[in-house]
Amino acid sequence: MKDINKKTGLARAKDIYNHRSKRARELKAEGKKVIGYFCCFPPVEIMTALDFLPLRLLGDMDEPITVADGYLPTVMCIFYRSTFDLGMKGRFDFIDGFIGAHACDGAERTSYIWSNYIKTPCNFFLDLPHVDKGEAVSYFKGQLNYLKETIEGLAGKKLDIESLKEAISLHNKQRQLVRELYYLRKPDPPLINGSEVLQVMISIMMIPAEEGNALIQEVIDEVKTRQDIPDKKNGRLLVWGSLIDNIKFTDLIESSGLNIIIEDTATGTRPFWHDIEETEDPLDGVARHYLQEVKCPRTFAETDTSYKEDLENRYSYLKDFAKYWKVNGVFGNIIRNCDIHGYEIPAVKDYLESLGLPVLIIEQDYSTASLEPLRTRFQAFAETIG
Amino acid sequence: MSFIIGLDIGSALSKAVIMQDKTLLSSGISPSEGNFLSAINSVLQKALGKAKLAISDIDLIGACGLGASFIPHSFHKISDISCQSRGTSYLLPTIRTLIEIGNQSSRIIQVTEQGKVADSLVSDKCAAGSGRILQIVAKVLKVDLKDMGQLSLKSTQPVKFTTGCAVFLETEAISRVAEGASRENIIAGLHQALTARIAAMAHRMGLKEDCVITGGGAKDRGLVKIMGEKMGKTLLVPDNPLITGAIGAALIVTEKKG
Amino acid sequence: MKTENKKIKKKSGKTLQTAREASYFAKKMLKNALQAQEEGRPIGWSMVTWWQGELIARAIGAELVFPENYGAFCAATGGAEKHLEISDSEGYPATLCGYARNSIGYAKLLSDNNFVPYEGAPGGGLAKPKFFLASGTACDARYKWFQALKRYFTEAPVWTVDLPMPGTKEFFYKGNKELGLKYIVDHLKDYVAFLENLLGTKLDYDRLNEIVDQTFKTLALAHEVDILRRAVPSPMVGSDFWSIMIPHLYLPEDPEAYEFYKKVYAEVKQRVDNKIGAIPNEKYRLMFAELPPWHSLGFFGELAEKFGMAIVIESWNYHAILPIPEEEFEGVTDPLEKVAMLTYYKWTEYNKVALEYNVDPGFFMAAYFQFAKDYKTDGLLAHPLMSCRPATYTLLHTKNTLENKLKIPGVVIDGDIIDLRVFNEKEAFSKMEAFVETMDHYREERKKAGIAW
Amino acid sequence: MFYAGLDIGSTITKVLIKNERKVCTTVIKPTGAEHRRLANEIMDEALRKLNLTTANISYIVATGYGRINVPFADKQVTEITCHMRGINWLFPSVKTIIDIGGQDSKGIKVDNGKLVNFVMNDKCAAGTGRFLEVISDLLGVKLDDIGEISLQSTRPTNISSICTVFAEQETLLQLSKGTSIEDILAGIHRASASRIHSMVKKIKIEKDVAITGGGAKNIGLCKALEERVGFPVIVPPEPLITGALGAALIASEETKKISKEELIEKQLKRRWEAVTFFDEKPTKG
Ligand SMILES: Nc1ncnc2c1ncn2[C@@H]1O[C@H](COP(=O)(O)OP(=O)(O)O)[C@@H](O)[C@H]1O
Ligand SMILES: Nc1ncnc2c1ncn2[C@@H]1O[C@H](COP(=O)(O)OP(=O)(O)O)[C@@H](O)[C@H]1O
Ligand code: SF4
Ligand code: SF4
Ligand code: SF4
Repeated sequence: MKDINKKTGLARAKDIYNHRSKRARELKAEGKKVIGYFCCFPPVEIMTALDFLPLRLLGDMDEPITVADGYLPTVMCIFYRSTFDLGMKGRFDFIDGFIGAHACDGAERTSYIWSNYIKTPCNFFLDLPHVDKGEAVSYFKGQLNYLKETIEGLAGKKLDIESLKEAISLHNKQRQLVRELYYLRKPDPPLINGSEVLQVMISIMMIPAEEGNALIQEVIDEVKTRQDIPDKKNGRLLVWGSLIDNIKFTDLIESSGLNIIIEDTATGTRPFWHDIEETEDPLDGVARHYLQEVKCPRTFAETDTSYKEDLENRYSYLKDFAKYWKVNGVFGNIIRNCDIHGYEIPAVKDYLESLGLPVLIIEQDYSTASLEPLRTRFQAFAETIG
Repeated sequence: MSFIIGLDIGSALSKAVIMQDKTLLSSGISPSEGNFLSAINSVLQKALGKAKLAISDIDLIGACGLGASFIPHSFHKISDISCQSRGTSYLLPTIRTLIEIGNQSSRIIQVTEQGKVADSLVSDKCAAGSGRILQIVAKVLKVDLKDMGQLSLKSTQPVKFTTGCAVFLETEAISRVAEGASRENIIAGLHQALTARIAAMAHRMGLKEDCVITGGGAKDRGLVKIMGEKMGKTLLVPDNPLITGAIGAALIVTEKKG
Repeated sequence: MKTENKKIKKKSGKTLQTAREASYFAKKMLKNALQAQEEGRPIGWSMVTWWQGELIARAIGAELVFPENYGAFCAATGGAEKHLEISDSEGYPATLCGYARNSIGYAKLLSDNNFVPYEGAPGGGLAKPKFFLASGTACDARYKWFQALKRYFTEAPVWTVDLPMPGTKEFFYKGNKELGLKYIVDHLKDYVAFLENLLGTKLDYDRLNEIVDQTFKTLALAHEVDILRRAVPSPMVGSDFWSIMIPHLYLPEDPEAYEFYKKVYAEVKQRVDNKIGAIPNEKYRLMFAELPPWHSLGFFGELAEKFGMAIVIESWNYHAILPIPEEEFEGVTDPLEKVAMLTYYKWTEYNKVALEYNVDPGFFMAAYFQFAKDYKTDGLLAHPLMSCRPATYTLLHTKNTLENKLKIPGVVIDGDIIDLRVFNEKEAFSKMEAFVETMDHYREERKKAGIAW
Repeated sequence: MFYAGLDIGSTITKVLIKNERKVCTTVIKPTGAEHRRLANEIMDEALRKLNLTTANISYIVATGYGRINVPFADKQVTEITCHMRGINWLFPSVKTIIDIGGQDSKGIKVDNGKLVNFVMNDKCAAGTGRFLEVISDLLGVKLDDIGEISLQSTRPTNISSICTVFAEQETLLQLSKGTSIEDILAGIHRASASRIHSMVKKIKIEKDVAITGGGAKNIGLCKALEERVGFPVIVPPEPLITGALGAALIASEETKKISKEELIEKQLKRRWEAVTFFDEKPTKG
């Protein structure tokens, strides 16, 4: 019997993925405080700099939603209904602080309802403008200041500029490592499959940044030299849309004749693709990064150009992804009732299809119980692009 | 001392009670079988016969249910939800949540101390969460409806159904039989599938104790047990869970007109 | 004549003469736009931005139409179904906002038909936009939807006016209100530049000042009507309100709107003074939560008739803003600043109530706590919408909390603004019938708990 | 060289064997609860008809609901692709395919012989073949006849329930009211067609349109759909086998892609066993 703690790389990521709050609870027992947060917008840098463990709050596709149904209507984003359900069931009862965020309506309203029913010693609602102009950045920076003040209270100390700068470079390092990990998927077949990457991505949102960085490095080293690489499949898939946080889903996709190569989602590239610029007042860089560089369609990019140019402006990064990673198909993943991505479907399709990339859109129910019927759809798609 | 009739003319079963001064004198049940008129007559006869009364002795009729409009006497129509809650609370005054599993739909009703409705939720338009499935599967398995509960309790490894649709459940049950799954396990699997549907509704509404289960589904002990386990609550069952609606109809009409 | 009147009443549930006249304003908007198109004046498709974007656009000479309002119009006249189907076949999820799907379908038809409204389009159709005025407030659909419409009007720019939406507690952080107002003003300056650039004219600030002043005047009067409605029995009902809200929500700067509210005020006041109820036999006073089923408004008329239920007040966001204290305006001369205050104060006006009752959010929710008191209500009729998530998210939460904190029970009637299939009138009636008992029960509870009404 | 397509549907199992030039034989048998796992016997029957053995078949493609675990198939392909290929071979002009199977219905878009889009309903029995089976059972009319009978209707009833179970009860009520079977069936077909149409519309219905799958054997349903679509639709002479045909077409293509040695190795690996349907093994009774 191997000691769990001795596991390295992929095996360790798998462990952390399977026992998501284990490390947080351990650290808490050692006196570290944990802050749970919604979506990829509350800056983890500020939390890390104040010695908190930032913990991304996610749902669970394996757990039927029950308690939440008494509080949240079923027309809501199922992902946040699930997250709230877990919260009500005490899955996150160890957190010391809660940071809700105005990412989308689902996240925003759930944040309110969350703080009404799930009490934590400290909570903050982070308002995030919908547009990315200069004045919006200034306003957002102001909100970040309030966030900082609030959790300074919980920390019992002030944030000093130097530790914020350190935290920023620590997390920038993480971003760079994530990108390196993604580059390992360039060969055909990729050196690492979608489920493995997902396990790593989820893991680093559950543990301190230094530990996360070490974990990714281990994985990179392991994968570079390993023999048992994934099989070659028909399709090299770009995943776009609502987040995926369960490997049963990626397993299903990858066992239907497709390799997942890159994910433009909130648990994929979005929070990691650009580094935070190191500015004189570090909060300037932080504010700009989250408002302008996290490429989620929840942020409205102002446009007074033609439709075509607009698509080019907003989605040319997908073209770059597709080219660099040589993908030949796109899966648009829509968690049912996700408006942010739902309104984009025809536009994204227009754009990608104009590049010659076939697109499969599926609206799914964020539940592993309803995954199997999707198999035929993925297989048919693999047959189309193969 | 007036005699009151309460009727609940459901899509599967017609139920009648006769009450006098808030005491239950007699009751009767007949299958509706798509012919409401003859079901109403038959069920009236049963109840009147037991109480040794004639229809001319009756002062008031209160009725609910899908087929109430077929009643050939003058009567007062009352909403199903109110009847269920009043009738059930008459039998079991401590209840606060009522789960009714009828033939066409299931309902969750929150009941006040006075037996009035505080809130309700109905499964609608889809038979996936209704008692009808029990009948369908009983037929497939050639089992008497009455024995379903007993059989379910003996299951060791309930079958996992891959669908919620009542129609596909039937097909799947047939295949499972062919594959050699036992009746016990199929029935228990069915009960779990049904429970999952209803539990989702129940959670939307919230379960306040005491909880009671009524309607045809409540006759099925296996279903009641699995549901109780799944919802983590003790579910009470009235002695005769089918006639709660009819009792309610009689009580409400008495208050309103008596 | 008499029978005809009765027919109208059954269909709409309106009780005020002025409410029947209000449809003039809806038609006026559509007509103005079509006329503007003929004259070659710029037309914008606009969201309700709570006056933030509209007033400025109008001051610079643009004509605005409201696809949201058009959605309700199409639903009420039976023309929406066709549009919804087209939206589906364009690949938009059927779970999106019904108004959005309606206008997407219409947009597709319009662009296929060389931007001439098709034969028989409801209300003559919406004219082709020169630009879109989207909003970041309250609802993601309000900017994602217009962004999507660009597919059909490929050259028309989309502008999103944004509004800070801090949490209730955060709103009261020192300096946050000022920060928010500064953001809006700076953002509006950008918006003005955008419009000036697009339309090739300069904004006339004096004109804007006039428009803003007129708007405040109209809104203040509309608020006076809201105050009159506190009377028992209720002098007007929801069905009236959904008609009379059109001028203040969409055309507050139009002097005709002001004149109109004078008439409304007089009519309502006359009823209050003479203790005339809008419905014959008022027994229960209900608050209505969020948008009504436009296609089945007659439902409320029947509720009134059968159970004596009056809808005495409805969702906060359609109502005129509460008066802003004079002193807040001291030293404020820039009309952009006034616009910023108008919208931001509207948005946050119930934050204090939210703190008092310890409920969040302050918008969409807290107002019901104030209404319950002011309007002496017996219950909440919550109408969760199949296709409008923003208005539905907090409904259960609101209902639960009202029950807990104020002993005001709620009933949930599932429905939609556009989609006819989900609203089951029979089921709804039987629920309302049962709800009568519930309200009776809670009246007792309120008495026991010593809650006033 | 012979190629086989095996379509194990939820309701009907179809085998088609063809050579380079033509279809040699087809066998159509109910999948039936007991027969589900016996696809190998249906294969055998087809082979016997042609006096062939498995060794004569170069390549076998399995499709349909039960394709997942066919031990003797060389490849599994979804029924979506197979129906598309089959129809495309028969009617190259078709752009939209409506497939009405036993437990699901689908809309498939084709462009130049390529699958471009599809939608499917497999969650609810409304708008599937099963719905019509249930009703024909209830009315005591043979499934083969319901189409023709419904065409006799003069005043189709309105069936308002979407749910199969409720529609069944509505039918009973209509019967007791004395409504004729013709009118009821016409109403049922309309209700089905409306349901199927509103799903397929999501992928834009473009000319030409073909209806296939078992549901296409029902002339009443086809007519009702045609009415909805608004222009004439194509129905293949034997709509049940288009899936198996597509599978056989793919089989012949696949053969060309691989070497003789690989082919032989594949054939050796075929296990002539029963097919399993469910992952989880039910306990034996
Ligand atoms: N032992 C039983 N006796 C009678 N009905 C039962 C029994 N077990 C289950 N049921 C189910 O109860 C349903 C009838 O319930 P009921 O509440 O009378 O419905 P409705 O009022 O719609 O007729 C039938 O669908 C039947 O399947
Ligand atoms: N002769 C017929 N007349 C009318 N319907 C038929 C006929 N034969 C089959 N069907 C219908 O076709 C369905 C089966 O179609 P099929 O395409 O084989 O489905 P699957 O592939 O799922 O088995 C049955 O449910 C039945 O409703
Ligand atoms: S899935 Fe969509 S609606 Fe849900 S949290 Fe993500 S962006 Fe928001
Ligand atoms: S608030 Fe509701 S109705 Fe208005 S745009 Fe948003 S989703 Fe549509
Ligand atoms: S899923 Fe089944 S039970 Fe539900 S509506 Fe459809 S046919 Fe009826």
